[in-house]
Amino acid sequence: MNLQTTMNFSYYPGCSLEGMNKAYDKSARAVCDALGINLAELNDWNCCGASAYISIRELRAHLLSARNLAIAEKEKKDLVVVCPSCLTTLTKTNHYMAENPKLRQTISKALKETELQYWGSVKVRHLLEVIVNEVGQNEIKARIKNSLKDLKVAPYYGCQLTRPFGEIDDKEFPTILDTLLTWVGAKPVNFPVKTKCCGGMLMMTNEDVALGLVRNLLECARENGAECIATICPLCHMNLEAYQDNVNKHFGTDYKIPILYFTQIIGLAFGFSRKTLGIEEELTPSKALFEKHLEVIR
Amino acid sequence: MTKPKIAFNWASSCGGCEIAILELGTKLVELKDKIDIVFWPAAMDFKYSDLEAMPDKNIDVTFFNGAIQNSENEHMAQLLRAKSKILVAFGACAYMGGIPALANTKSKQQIFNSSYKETPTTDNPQGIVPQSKFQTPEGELTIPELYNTVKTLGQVVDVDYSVPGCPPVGPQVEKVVGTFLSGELPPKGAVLGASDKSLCHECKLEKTDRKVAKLVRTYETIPDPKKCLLEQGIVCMGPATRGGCGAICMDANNPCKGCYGPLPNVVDQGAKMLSALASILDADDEETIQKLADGVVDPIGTFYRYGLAKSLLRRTKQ
Amino acid sequence: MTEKIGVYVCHCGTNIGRTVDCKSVAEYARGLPNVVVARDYQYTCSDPGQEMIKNDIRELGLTRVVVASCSPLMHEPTFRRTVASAGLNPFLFQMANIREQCSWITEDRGLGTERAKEIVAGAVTRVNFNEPLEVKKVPVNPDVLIVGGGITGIESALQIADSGKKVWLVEKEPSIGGFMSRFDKTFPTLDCAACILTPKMVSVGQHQNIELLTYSDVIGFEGYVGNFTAKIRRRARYVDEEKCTGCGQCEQKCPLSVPSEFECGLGKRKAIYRPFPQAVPGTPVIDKEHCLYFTKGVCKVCQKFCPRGAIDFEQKEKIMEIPVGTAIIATGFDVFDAERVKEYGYGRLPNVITSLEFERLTHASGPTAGKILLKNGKQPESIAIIHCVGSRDVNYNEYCSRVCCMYSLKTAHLVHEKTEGKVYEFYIDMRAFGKGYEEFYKRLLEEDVTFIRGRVAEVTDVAQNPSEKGKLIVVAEDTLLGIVRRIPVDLVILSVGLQPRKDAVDVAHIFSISRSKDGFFLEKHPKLAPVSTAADGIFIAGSCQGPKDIPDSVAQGGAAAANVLSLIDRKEVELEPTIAIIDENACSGCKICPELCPYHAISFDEGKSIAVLTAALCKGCGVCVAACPSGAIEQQNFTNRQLLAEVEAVSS
Amino acid sequence: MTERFEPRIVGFLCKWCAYTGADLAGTSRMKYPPNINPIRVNCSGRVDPTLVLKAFASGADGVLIAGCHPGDCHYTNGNMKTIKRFKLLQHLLDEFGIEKERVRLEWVSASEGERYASVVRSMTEEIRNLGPLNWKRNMEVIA
Repeated sequence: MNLQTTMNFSYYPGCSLEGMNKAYDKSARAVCDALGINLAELNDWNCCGASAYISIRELRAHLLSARNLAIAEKEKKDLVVVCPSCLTTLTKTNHYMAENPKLRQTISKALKETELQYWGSVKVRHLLEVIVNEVGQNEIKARIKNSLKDLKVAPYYGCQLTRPFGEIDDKEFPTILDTLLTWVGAKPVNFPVKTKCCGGMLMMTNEDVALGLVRNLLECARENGAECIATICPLCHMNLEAYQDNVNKHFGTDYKIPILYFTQIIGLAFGFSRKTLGIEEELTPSKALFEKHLEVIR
Repeated sequence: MTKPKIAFNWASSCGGCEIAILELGTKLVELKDKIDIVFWPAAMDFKYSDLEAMPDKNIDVTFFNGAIQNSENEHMAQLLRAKSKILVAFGACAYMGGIPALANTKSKQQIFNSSYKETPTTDNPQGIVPQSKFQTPEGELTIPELYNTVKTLGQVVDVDYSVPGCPPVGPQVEKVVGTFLSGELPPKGAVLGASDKSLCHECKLEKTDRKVAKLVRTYETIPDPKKCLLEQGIVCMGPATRGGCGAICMDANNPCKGCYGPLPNVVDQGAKMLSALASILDADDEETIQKLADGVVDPIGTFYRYGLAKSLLRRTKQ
Repeated sequence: MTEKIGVYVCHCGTNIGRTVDCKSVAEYARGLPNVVVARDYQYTCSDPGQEMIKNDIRELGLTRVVVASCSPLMHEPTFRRTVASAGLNPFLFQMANIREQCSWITEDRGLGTERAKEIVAGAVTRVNFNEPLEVKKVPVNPDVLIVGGGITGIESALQIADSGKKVWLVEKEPSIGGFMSRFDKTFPTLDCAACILTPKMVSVGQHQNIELLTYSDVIGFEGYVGNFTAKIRRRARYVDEEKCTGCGQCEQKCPLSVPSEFECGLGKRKAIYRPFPQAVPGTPVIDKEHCLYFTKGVCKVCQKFCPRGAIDFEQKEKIMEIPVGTAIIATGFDVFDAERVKEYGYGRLPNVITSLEFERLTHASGPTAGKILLKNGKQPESIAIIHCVGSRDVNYNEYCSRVCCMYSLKTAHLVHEKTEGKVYEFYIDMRAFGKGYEEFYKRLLEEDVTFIRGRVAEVTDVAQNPSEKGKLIVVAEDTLLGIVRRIPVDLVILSVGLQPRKDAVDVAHIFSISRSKDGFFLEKHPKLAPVSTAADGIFIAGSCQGPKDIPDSVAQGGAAAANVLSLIDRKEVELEPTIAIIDENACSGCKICPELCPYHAISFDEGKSIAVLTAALCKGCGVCVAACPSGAIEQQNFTNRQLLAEVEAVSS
Repeated sequence: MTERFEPRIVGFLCKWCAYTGADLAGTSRMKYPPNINPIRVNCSGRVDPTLVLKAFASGADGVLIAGCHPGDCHYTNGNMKTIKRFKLLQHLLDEFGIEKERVRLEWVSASEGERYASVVRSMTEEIRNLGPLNWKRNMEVIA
């Protein structure tokens, strides 16, 4: 593959990509490699402060975020994340520190204790947006080795990619993933619930409600003829994938919709093996899908 | 009729002003019959004690060149003020601080460090710097104390008239001397030996398009000898500087550096030049403007080469 | 001569007095050089307050006066008049603003008092150097420019023209009438919009004092109050207005139909068209973008059929320069682009329409001849009306668009009347503040409309149960019941808000007027000068200043007309003498200044080799003054000495 | 206990935008530190750099120049002259050792009362952190 340019970024994987969502990490790295996006994992990164933490201990969550940002600032590169929760928390800290001098002072004081300093210059970006805006259509199309033959995909964004800031796309009805899927030869289906709740952490506390929410997503995908759902968030991915059986049991349905990270779909089009993309680790089988859609199965 | 008593003094300056007087040549000899020189350390043998011994207001006119940079300069300024009826700040240094006042971009400490410790040619392992007092077996020796901030003559004593220029050009010196001999004195505070209009008024270079799209330093270009230097991107202080010199620098294809000082209605020569130059910068977006602004390397040296001590801010922060 | 300065420190009731110790400020002022009297007073702008100043001028022989009170924007003219009536040149007066920018912005009386003292010191020091100035008077050209031919502009034009003054009315569109010409009925009276608007349009068209320039734009506006020159571009209509009788033959014969802008794209028009049948003027225009002759070089059917030979494909646009003395800007508004609110699905879900589209649907001469129909041609059985689309929303426009609540009620009434369907109104607050509005709301409450108080979260076609299948589901939290409701309906009408016109920025530039934070044109004072602008002689009226309903727009149109007529009747106006002057003895001819002047007021006299200023062209920005490296240019009442004195006093 | 340092800021406000915006802040009863002394000029383009130097030389700790947003100048483009002078002036002041935070050029429209208030707030805060400039004393240090 001849690479015309190399784009350098710092990379913040976040906690879930080291554990439950390894496949996301794997496929993201593989795709970036192919696209000339050089991801240098942030040295000594820590928890981003997301999930329940920021709701309960807001200041400390910001401090956790700020530490990551301070480390990233030394690298003088944009910071790429793949988990929308990390994206939101890091971006929130960035915004709030810029707007609130008191918070900035408190955090700066704390950071000083570990000889760190944060000036507010780090730009936090989601990989999806980086691929679309920095790489672009032509470079992506040039790397396609395996036609997806109009694979019908429901583009699922989840709640946090565009909210609350709306910096990447429209808050309520984004289309950036739809665009990217088109570029790699897939066919995004009408999916009006694209930013609706996946149940999130309700799965632990109020499973009935959460399963209902997952069902709404699956139902809408099926109604619109989607053969799989593309995700960009580790938590969405897990709820849709791991709880599909529970949904079927609970509601007497028979959904069997493969759930793929958007990076896995790009990877497939680029001709990577399923192993490289971590696809064999999924719970809802997608093999049939590939047989139907890919010219070369690896 | 008694001949008017005249004194010359040389404070912190290069001596060019003394040369400017000598440049009068044969006319100086003619002058000898009309005036009585009572004090001129650079050319004749006078002692300070001679001066101290004079009664107050004994001298008719004192031409004082050089800035006030040390305690001796100030002492002489006060002494001559007391002894003179008319005190004239002669030359850019006495009038505005001149080149010595560029020392105001540094502190005394920094100057000592640079001069006595840091220059590559300095060999001073013990790090000795001048002391104003030193005990010897023979007693205490003193030398003048260097000031942290260079001042103009007018900032330490009351000055009657000023003659700008580095140095004042010959024809103007003649005119000034003529003025005093005539006895028709201009109002106190007047600037003598210079025009009330800027150099642009007497400069022959052609002004066509008042836009500056790039800035260059003199060593970076060979300017078109017919066109206004400012329009060619060379910062020429001409618009903000009194004429009278005959635009001799521009005749030599060199920009004016401002030695004749600000115009009558102007408070701060550098600020005015800065404002005029910025106003005609040919740029509309912030980035280009910033680039052009940054193109003025050493703004103090550019806008205040001769006038720092007389400027509003006088010196840098320390 | 040393000056004798009088200083008056105003308490302005408690407005200043609460956070500034006015007594001690006056005491402090008494100690300043040349101050011979300093008093504090409750309301200096009151008659006795002004009388006190006049007395002091007469009795103490004051040569300078400083009043420390409110902003000069408020009472500078007042006190200038005061000192003038006591025989002092008004420019020997200086105002110190210790209210807007001092007492009102702090709670700290100590700091507030300190600041007030410094501000007073600045004014006192400066006033020493103030110079008497003569105010120049110039005649006012009685011709008036009105920009915008909506109901506001129409009202202004008729008022002024009826008084015998000449009006140039400029309208961008092929016809005057504005948004009102597209409405069916008007709230709260439900009278037909066309019935009340059309006669006025006709009057404008026929008025001997109104020069109507439609299909035209103002592209330049120069000069000063009483003496402006408007540059107007008349776009080519390709139809000779003199010859055309408006018979409509051309429109009938034109073979090409395109979506009509007037009908929001719901209906068609021809390539040669009048936006609507009652258009004024009745002369059609040829749409060059679509016309077969212009795009393909063939056709000319209209030319063939025109009985008067009015079609002129060779017509060129014309630039006119018109001298006027005053101008009224009544450029109106744009409706909010509903597509921006993605969650309401406008543009994506076919049966989500805007209120303006509804106006056309329900209009008897609209595309459906007044029938309310879904995209499939059926009549809706249930309809939702969503308020505040794009309004009262930090994501779009924060302000309330003022008219939507009432027109939504009207919509509900009309849609219910025509379809007998079930109508739901989703509102945040019901704002029924005008005359007869609350009563109208009451009436609707009794008309079987379901009001749901809650901001709609989304409109979706994703059904969650069989009853929702094939419907649009409106999801909202009913804040009165405290539950989330999902209401399935057939038709959703979005009550879109009003926003500044896209070209408001350009108009503001052309006329040198400001815009408020929301983007509408900024009035001189929100209460006391609602149709004036900071630029003398230029007035604003109607929705270009902020959302307004028809009665308010008409009222403003009339108010602007009254302001203009008052100016014209004064016959001459005074010009601020704060212009630049060049001292020809000091000018060195460096040529820095001439090109800096945006008004070409500075020229260069090659003979004398000096710059020369034409006073009538100078507007007093002072750019040349700051630039002049010789210090040869001064600005009257803002001289270097005055400003340097003020700076020094407030800095030390 | 040391007394809190109250910076003295001189504000040059154009009468069409910034001064009106500053009035609006007051009319709306917004609160900001009373540390700014406003001087009204017709246009920010009238602000001769001499005036700024004069302010510092006379004892001001900071100088604010505020005018109409670019493109909104009542005098077409006076503010563009201002930004050019400002950039060069800032460059000069930098060499004089006067920190960038002490001299600001801000665009404040007639409707931006809140913006004006927040500019003054942040400027006061920043200068308070920098401490007094005290230029008069700076010039007098001889030894």
